[in-house]
Amino acid sequence: MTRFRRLPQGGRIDRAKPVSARFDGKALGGFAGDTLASALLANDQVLIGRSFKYHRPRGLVAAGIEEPNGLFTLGEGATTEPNVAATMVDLVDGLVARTQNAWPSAGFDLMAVNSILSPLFQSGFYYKTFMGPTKGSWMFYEPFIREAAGLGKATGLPDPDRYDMRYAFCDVLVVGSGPAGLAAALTAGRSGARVVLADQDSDFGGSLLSGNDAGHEAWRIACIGELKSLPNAETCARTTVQGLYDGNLAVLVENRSHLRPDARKGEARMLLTQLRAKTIVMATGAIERPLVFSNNDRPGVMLASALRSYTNRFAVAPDKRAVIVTNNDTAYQAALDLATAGVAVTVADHRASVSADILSRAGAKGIAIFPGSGIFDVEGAKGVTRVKLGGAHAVTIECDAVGMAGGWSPVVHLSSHGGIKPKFDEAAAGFVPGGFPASHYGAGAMMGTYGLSAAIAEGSNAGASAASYAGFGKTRPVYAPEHVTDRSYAILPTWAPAYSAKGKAFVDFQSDVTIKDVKIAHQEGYRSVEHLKRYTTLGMGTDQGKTSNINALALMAEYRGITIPEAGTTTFRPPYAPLTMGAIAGRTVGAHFRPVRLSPLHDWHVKNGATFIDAGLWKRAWFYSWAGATPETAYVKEMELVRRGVGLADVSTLGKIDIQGPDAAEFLNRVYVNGFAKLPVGKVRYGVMLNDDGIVLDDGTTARISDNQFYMTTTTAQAGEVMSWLEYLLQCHWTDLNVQVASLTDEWAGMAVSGPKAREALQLAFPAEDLSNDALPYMGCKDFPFEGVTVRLLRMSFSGELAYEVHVAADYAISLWAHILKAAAPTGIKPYGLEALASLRIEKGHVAGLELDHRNTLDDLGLGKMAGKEKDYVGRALRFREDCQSPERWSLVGLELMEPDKKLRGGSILFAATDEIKGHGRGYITSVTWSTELNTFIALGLYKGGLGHEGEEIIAAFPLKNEQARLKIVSPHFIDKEGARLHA
Amino acid sequence: MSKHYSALALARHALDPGMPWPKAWESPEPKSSYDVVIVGGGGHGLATAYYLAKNHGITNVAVIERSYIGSGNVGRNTTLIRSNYMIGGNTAFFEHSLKLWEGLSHDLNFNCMVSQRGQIVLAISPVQMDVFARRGNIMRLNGIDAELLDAGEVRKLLPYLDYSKDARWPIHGAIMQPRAGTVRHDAVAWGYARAASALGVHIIENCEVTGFVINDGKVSGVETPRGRINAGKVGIAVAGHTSHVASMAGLKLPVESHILQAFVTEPIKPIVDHVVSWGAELFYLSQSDKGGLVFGGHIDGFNTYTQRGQFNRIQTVAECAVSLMPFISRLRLLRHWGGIQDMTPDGSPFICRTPVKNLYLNGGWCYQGFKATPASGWTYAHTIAHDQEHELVRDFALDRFEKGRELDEFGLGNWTYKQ
Amino acid sequence: MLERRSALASAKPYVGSTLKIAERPGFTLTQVAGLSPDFETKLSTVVGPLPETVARAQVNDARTLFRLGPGQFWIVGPETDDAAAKLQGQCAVTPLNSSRVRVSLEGAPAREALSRLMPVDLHPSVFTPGGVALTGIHHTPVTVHCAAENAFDIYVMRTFAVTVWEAITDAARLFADRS
Amino acid sequence: MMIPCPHCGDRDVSEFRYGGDASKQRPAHGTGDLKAWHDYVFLFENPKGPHTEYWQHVLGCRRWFKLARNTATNEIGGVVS
Repeated sequence: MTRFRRLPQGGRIDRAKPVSARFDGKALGGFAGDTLASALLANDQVLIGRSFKYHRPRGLVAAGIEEPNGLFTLGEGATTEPNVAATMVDLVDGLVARTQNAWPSAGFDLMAVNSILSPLFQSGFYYKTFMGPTKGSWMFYEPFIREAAGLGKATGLPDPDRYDMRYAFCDVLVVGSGPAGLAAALTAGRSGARVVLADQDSDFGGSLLSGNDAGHEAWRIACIGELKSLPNAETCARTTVQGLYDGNLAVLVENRSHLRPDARKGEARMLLTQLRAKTIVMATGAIERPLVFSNNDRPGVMLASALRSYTNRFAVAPDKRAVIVTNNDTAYQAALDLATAGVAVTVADHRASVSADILSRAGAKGIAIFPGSGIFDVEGAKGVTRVKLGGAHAVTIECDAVGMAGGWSPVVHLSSHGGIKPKFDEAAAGFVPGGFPASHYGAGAMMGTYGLSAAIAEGSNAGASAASYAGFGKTRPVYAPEHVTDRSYAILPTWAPAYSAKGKAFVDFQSDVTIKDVKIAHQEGYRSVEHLKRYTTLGMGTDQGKTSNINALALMAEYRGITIPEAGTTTFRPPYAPLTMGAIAGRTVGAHFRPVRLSPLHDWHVKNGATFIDAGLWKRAWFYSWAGATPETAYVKEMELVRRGVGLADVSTLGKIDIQGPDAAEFLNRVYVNGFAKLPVGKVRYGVMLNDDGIVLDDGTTARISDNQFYMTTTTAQAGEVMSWLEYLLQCHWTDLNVQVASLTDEWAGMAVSGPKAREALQLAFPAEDLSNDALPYMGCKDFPFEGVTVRLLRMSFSGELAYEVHVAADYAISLWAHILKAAAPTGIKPYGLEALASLRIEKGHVAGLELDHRNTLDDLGLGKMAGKEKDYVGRALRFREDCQSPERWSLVGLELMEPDKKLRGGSILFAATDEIKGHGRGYITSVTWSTELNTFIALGLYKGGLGHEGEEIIAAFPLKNEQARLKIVSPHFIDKEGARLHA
Repeated sequence: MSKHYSALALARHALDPGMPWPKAWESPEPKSSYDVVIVGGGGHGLATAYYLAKNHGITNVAVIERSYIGSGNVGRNTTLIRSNYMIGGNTAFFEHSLKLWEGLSHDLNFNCMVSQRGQIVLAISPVQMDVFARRGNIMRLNGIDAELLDAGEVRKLLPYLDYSKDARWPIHGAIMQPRAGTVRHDAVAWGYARAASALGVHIIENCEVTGFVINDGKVSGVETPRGRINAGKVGIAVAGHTSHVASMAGLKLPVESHILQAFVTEPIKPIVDHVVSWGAELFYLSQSDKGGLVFGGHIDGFNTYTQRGQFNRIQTVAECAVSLMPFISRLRLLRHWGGIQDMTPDGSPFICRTPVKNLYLNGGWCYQGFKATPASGWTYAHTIAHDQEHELVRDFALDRFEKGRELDEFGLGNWTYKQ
Repeated sequence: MLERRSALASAKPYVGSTLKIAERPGFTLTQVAGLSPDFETKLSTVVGPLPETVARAQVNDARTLFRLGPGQFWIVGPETDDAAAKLQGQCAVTPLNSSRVRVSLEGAPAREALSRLMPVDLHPSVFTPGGVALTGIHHTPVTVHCAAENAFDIYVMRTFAVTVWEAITDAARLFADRS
Repeated sequence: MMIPCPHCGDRDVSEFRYGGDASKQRPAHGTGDLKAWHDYVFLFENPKGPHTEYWQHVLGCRRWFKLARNTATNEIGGVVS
């Protein structure tokens, strides 16, 4: 039998443009202007899927964003997109859609057995069972529950599409382009304000798109035409305002899927706009509510407004007869329009009487009205066949469709996002915004204003007010089309089924929540709105309860014997509609996920066989191919190079800070634990900073360039933190100090020249400079010109060898680096990477990131003696807290492996030889390396009591690999304790 | 009426649809006096009341909740449970919690859907693998399950991650705790409430504590809009609002209130079978039994009591999700919400006595309140019953900052807003 | 002689018909900051009138001046600029010639491209020639200077130059279908 | 949230670094009083309502400034001198 058919004329479809899509493997025809939903209906696909829990046959309920049932999987392969509401999908050539949650098909679904077992599956059943027989039994049941739950399927394949993001600003954002929104946007636009009008629909007009009045249509066209002609107005279709955030940030998402964008051509599937609006006019309309009655979920039972929309906008109507059930006057607009389209219409009206005006207009169209009646039951397994009425007129009517008109729920989501709770309006029988902040306005149905001319007037006023608030005074109002009579609403709110049989009466179609579930929640004490939602899952579906929340709330109020406002309100959280994750992430994904930081020497490393490693945001040269193909082998060769000859390493990633001013020395003296006031010009000093809490913040070196100028280096990891910290102290607290700081991290490149032949190498590179030990002793520094560029040479050592750092303006780094390698070639100089750099410092006992982990004190790191006794420094007071001074604290030790056949691993836990190997141990290994000097694995670690145990043999346990090894506690300075090499 | 929940009870009710279920918990009028008043009907408060009754025989107890029970963070978190803690004061506590989780549904006769599906924490560098190894070794040494996975093993378990050369950070390996997993969060509040109520505890909703009755440094009751309620002892368990409530007793605490956002996608069929966390940035994701992918990241980073998150944080988290698991790009975010949580300078909580006699503090949970719920209730009940901290929470003391005994599990330093 | 090398030397060039994105090298960048109350007076003696706010650049002959905040400026001059030398000793002078890469965006879609990248109002009536925004692109700090109606100079940190270049060109390519 | 940088104007919160409660008085440099430092570093009023706090415009002029904000509403009161 036929239930729905395409009307021979009318609608906003373009019959000259046929479209062919595929649905469940078969061709699905329609026209441009159709949605997937309207095309399905036009092809008489009334049964379109199965319900979530009971697998009951379902059809479309709505024609818009609120659709609870019509969810499909779109696309194929990697472009698969589950759970898309058919009402929001433009029918375009090549569209592929499939039903979901039914097997083998929506028409014949084996899971429908759930429907028979439904008494078991009442709300919250899973909290009461699946607990036995043993404690872990849930792990047995869970896979079955998981498999049964979920809607569509995701593929697990990477999304091939791209998503774009932009920032935008405007004076007035108007959300929704119905009569109120159009009036608001145009009125605001006429003032010269920058206006953005956004609508989720593919066209502007809102409810006008579902009407059939030529006068209204002319008004709509005129408004849009004028708006589009304004240079200060931007109109965005298919653009959902998904959320409103602090500071009037509106998040708009434009869906361009209908254009079938191709990522390879640089086309984005969606565009997310972060729009900062000075003012916002919400004209978001209202959504019709279903009525709750027995079998109200049969395919073909829809919202009355949806029937009207399909008929007028898409030219798809019930084949012969429709029954409309209502508790208010607005349903008659649908009844009249259906009748006009040639559908026989019967209206069952919950109210005892209907106005004379309606009776006369309906009578003229041959519409039968049964006041004091409602639906008793609906029949038809896979689509409505017959409706039985109850109440004053208990008749049975054969029909193809049922329209439900339970009143309207204003769309108050955006005002709710801002933190203002909606309030219940008795006259509107719905929740309206509980107020607005100064820059927000509401208009039209979202305010409970349902009449056309009233909505336009309210919209125009809101547009004018918004423009004025944004600083644009003069405008001209927009007037309603002539001869508009605002029809009455006259709702008699009915929540519980008034005339219903005992079949399942659904409150939330998508989550399969029936009136009985609400009753059970009440019985069991889950009575607050949030308990009701969470216990029954009501409103938790992809439709976010747009059609169900208010009915459920009202039903609970009725059961509790309290009013709706007493029962509470409902919070709407963003996003307004399901929001594609890719659109939120935008372009900042994959390789663009986070910025990549490159040393000025990076290009050289790439060309010369470096393998890179991530260190925070940096890509650092890890090791070079000259030394080997894997880090395990290469770093040892590179270490040997430095210990025996000379190596060149890129240290440009170190934080570098220029500190100038008459109080620069005093400033450094305060931030470092050790003294800097008396550091001579031309000297470098190692320094450690604490946080206010007395814990080590960072270490580094600072050179005195002149009396009032210092050059600080920080660790790579803490560069940003230290810079901000120095600025904080200077700008917020030590405003009496005359000091300026500037970051030089990007200005200067740094290269370490290390090894016994370092001086020889540098002398070859800079033959004009006197680099003798007398001229440039250990911890000396000097600037000199070289080939027109200033070179800063600092004699200091991370490796423990005779070593220098050569700093130069980053633009010249590669040239200078290449020059050193070439000039010093006779010394055998070669580059070494991060792995060797980090290993050499372990042999020397220098602490680094793994030791400076925000947990350790100066004393823990063996640096307590550095702290000035006579001067004050940041963190001094709290450094002396009781436990910070305890001799039981874990402090820095050197560790030497005693079992040559074993390997040492970072993260091993340390125990005394006699300890039972359990618990938290006495410390752990922070950093490990093979020592080319000692020919064994060595490590740095933290150990309870520290070097007080020097010489003891202890145990390193690595239970994750079932390993244990014997170690000896030694000084962390494995090599050159007396510093002869440094001073050579 | 079936007071006991079971498959059989469910079947009986199915066959006799007229038979009503009893109320899960009773809502009596408050009495004028209780032995113990717990301020806050969240997971921790309800669990405390339950264990006071069950473990210590103290049943003359009221839990007083400002809103509906479970309205705070127990219903706003990302439902993860785990015990991968390596600092001395933390490990045993959180493992005790995990053990209690393992028997909780049975204990409460309420299915909390404790799903031990395993948590996998992905490392992005060899150095991070070492840091993870230290944690895993400590776990093993304390009888807690932990496994190191290499990159190949990770790929077998999580085939949908980005292993391409485009990935900003490669996946070097992971550490896994097989016993970690997820729990149906609301069920925890309801299950504890029902079990506590059955033991005689009064659960009083929609009743805000507006003050404490304190004489000579000793608390003897609380003020509410429904009158004064006398109490032998009073326990605060209002994480998120601890500063506000404690200030009514004259206490100033090392706590700031911050918003942590959480996210859920539309429900899909099973695809993510573990809890997955990432070492690139704080990011964690699991799939709920209902099918939604539930995930979260860092706090927004400035103190606030609004439950509205900032959009830039939402972007950050979405970027993580899509970059780590590129298939998520095509799925859709259904809801995001915020919970207000206590942030402490070292990221660790408080369960302890306070300078006010008979007034106890449970708060400062930072990111870990939910997973701590059973052990928190267990040890807090002990602390209240004995006026002496339970040995598992001896380090969760208020004076630890004064003493220099911070419990900095993640090495983030003393910043509430950077934890 | 040592050779200068741009941080973008090996970046992938952008080829577009309406939008030109290119490095604009050949400048001297000097940061100066005050250490005495008469700093701004002394500075203007050497470099001419100073920009009054952070939001506007001041062009004095071959030099463009930016105000970074109270008592702190950038002087962007030609490669031969001697401002740094002239100011030495009068205030804190920090040469930053290597620390920034200048990327220019030119053409009708330049504003639209930038709107993808920075959270600042770029409307032609708001961000007019001479306008300056200190803001962030791809999480890194940038100074954006509206040099002419549809021409912008972006000063990018050197070590982030490649990643920001890629972010800019990727954004530009992605709305190509609309331009 | 838009933060009003005193130099650059209203900017998105993502351009800023938060610096915490600015109403606390930092003990003078040189003060060795452990309790004063403990209270300054570790204790917070944490009000639900008006709050004065430090922000740094780190993706901008890098200036630190004090801002008045209501923690109950996130409403910005403005820059505090």
